[in-house]
Amino acid sequence: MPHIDVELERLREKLLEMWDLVDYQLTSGRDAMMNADHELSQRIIKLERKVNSFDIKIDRMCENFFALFTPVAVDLRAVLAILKINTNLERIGDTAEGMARFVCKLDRPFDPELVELTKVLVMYDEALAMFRECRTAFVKDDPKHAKQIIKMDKALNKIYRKSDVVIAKYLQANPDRIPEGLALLSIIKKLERVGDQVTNMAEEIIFYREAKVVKHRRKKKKKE
Amino acid sequence: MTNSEKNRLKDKAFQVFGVFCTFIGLVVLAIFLIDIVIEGVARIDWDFLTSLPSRRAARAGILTAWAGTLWILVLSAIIAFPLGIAAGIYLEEYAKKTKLSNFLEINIANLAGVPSIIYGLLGLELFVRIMNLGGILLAGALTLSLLILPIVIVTTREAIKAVPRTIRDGSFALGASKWQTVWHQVLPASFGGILTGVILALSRAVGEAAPLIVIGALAYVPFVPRSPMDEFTVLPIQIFNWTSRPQAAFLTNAAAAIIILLLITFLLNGIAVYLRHRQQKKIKW
Amino acid sequence: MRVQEKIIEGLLWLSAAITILITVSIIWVLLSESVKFFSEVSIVRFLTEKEWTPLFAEKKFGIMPLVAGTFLTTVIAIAVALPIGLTIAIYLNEYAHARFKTFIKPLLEVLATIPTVVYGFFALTVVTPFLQSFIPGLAGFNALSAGIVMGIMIIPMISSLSEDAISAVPRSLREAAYGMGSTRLQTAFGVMVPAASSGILVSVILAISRAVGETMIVAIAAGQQPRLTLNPLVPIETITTYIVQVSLGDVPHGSLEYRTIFAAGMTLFVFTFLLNNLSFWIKKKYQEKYD
Amino acid sequence: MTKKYSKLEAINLDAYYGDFHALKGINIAMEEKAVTAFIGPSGCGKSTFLRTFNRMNDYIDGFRIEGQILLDGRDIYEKDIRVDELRKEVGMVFQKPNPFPKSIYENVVYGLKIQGIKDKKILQEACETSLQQAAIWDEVKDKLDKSALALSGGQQQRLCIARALAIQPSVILMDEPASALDPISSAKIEELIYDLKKDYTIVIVTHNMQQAGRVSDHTAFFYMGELVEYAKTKTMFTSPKDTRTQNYITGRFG
Repeated sequence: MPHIDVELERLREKLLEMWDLVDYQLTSGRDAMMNADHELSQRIIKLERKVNSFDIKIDRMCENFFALFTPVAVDLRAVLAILKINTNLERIGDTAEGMARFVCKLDRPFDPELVELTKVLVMYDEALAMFRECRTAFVKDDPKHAKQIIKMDKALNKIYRKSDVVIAKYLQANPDRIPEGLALLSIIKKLERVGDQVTNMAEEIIFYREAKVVKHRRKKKKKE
Repeated sequence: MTNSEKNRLKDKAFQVFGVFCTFIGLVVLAIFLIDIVIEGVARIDWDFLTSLPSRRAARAGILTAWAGTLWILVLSAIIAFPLGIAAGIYLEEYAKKTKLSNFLEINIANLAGVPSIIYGLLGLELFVRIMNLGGILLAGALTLSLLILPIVIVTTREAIKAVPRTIRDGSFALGASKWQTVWHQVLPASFGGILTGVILALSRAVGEAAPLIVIGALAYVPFVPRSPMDEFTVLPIQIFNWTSRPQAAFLTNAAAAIIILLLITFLLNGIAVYLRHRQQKKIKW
Repeated sequence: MRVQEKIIEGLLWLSAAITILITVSIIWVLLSESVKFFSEVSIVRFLTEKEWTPLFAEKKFGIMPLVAGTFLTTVIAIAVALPIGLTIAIYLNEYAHARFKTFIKPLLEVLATIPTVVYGFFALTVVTPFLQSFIPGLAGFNALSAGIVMGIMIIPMISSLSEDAISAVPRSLREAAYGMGSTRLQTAFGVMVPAASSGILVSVILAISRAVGETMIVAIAAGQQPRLTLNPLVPIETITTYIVQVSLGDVPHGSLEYRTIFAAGMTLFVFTFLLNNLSFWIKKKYQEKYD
Repeated sequence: MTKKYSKLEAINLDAYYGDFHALKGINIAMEEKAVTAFIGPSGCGKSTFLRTFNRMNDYIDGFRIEGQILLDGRDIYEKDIRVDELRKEVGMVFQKPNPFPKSIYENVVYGLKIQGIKDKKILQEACETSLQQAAIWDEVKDKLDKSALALSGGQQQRLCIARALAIQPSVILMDEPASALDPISSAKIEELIYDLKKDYTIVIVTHNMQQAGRVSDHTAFFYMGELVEYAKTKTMFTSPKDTRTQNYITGRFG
């Protein structure tokens, strides 16, 4: 295998390691949320440091790769994509940490009725699915797969858009649960962010494989 | 007529004159060759090639002359080439840019310009008198060797110079010594060029008469030389001798002998040209 | 192995050094015999007497007739070879196609490879009778036909050396001349020839040196009668011819006659040596100019 | 971190061509089984420096050095060092492919033959091994007796590398080994260098900065006969310390 491919592979592997780490943060975040598990949340928060060091490491590796290999064409796009996916992953990690901090403040699990009303679990599962599918798309270098992921984001947005009305209604009925409701609203917002970030990552995969810029396109269509 | 038209006319005129000059030498040469062939070719037969010289033109042959020429060729080659090639190698591969090597170069250029008859005088004094050899083949070959030595040296140097520096570097870098590099790389690579020069030098030696006359090669040698210590004559001397006689029959003999001499000369030159051509084709650095 | 290398280098050095030995021998041989000659014949007589008759009963030792003969044949040869050779050089460089050039150059070289004894035969049996048909006073042996044939022989020498010199002139010069609207002829004589003049001069000097030392043509066609003349129509004798003439005869070693050929050889050697070194000197200066 | 073994070292090295001071007080230590690249503008002394390691400069009139060059800790300019032995240890590959005008086989075994090795079997084995190491075996195995000059430029250069490997050196010096080649051949040579560093200490001079980046572990920047900066290639290419290095590798040389 050519030297440049060896180096590129190392870079991808490093990114996937980070991916797994963030995956763990997200997945455990769901359990922690459902069970109001403070201990698990603390662990997620601590992992953030590790994710950050991955972020720096991968940034440095990309910098070296640019400096030493002066990549062009597909190699150039690959490294650019890795660099951006790295940033997005780090942010998803941040988001997971943020959710965990909310969980830490809970003294009991969310009211199942509220959970049911807001469809937060559905949203969480959808976000997790997107995140994992995106990893698969990256591993397989599959832009079609990545395009489907972008579509999945719509479901998240739908739930997110309804969530404030749903929660407001619920809080009117249950004023004693205001902190709980607000925490959930924040978590839903964060999950929406995760969806957006995964969408960005998918767009990077498309850019890397097909050299097409797909981001910001949907917004244009909307304007039309 | 304008100035520019005049200029163009002059230009054309010179072009015609150029073609004329280029061909005049060749035309004269052609006339001459045809003349010689017409005069001499009928005289060439087996007897002419295998007869001893004679006072009677019709019975005279060139056996001793061409045998002598052959002897001289081989002997001069044996003497001059090792010396000349070795000297060429030294000057091109070993000599540092010192005053001495500079002097050596000027000296060789000078030797190349010394008239052949002076070499004759050198041979006469050095080989015939001092070494007391007399006018024998060995003395003649030694004299001609000295004569062609500068040519061999110069062409050897040219051929060696054509071998790129990188080949030597490649060899040195593999741990080869100077001589190993010369022997295994430089000489094989320049062999064609050296051989070409060597053959051209030989063709020069074949045509030389003056130095051999001076050292006392005889025109009339009634036997074929059997060893380097025998007396001898060569084709050019035989031709000179016949040309200086008043009888027309001897001129015919001379023309016939010239055909043989030219054949030998052209053959040698042809081989040289062929080798050079092949060499150029074979190796493109 | 190191010792072996040293031995080989030593042997190679020795081969190169032999060339110096040759030069030394030439000078020594010529000098030692000449010195003996000049101890019997004063150098003043040698240079001023107007006759050269060392083989006669009444001996005279004036080298001038031989020098005159040599000079005469050389001048005729150069007069033939220089215009033709230079024209060929210019023509091949400025006018001829590259393919014609590669075809014609080896053919011209053939002229230089023909043995001189053959040229002598040519001069005597073809050129002289031909010239006699319209120059009534022409003797059977004469400087004219020998000189002309010698000239033909040295054409390739002048043409190829001059051509090298002309093609060594930087392209930019030629392009500058064409750029100003010069014809090829004007470019050749106005720019190229002057720029290459030293190289052309070198070729002419070397050609002169060659002509001075040429032996067999003059020995066959120019005669063996030393006379102080510049008339090309009568028999003369050159230095080289004299040496051949004596060598063909039976002159005892150690006699004054024997030594005359070394004195004559010395004269010849001095001429060619000076000419050759003059050409080297010019060549060296010329190279420095363009490097 | 333990200090890695220094295969080649230069200590206070000065070199002169006659009056010209070509190298000025160079101090450098090169790691074993790694690739060190020398970069710098033309005439900065990098090639001269490279050629001091196998004493290729010895033949240049007026060349002399002061200071020391150590190979495995031993000064190669000491009196009792034999140059031919040194060059068996330190192979060299040149800028222009310079195969000898002989067969491919003869090219590869030349170094062994001049050492006096005559055994056909040894020669043939060495030939195959080094051609394989140089990643050219598959291309030439059927035409070992054909002239090396018939190969393409890139193949010729790999043949020259095979030729250098055949005498089993521990160090290989490369003087712009890919500069005369097309990009594809050039890339092959780079890959080869990358593979070879597992077994050899490689020093490469290059004009091509990207190449230095791709193949080398350490880079030394030379300017006007001085060693300006010597560092890990990553460091040098991302954050050079000296402004001259910065200007050179960014192509802003004034």
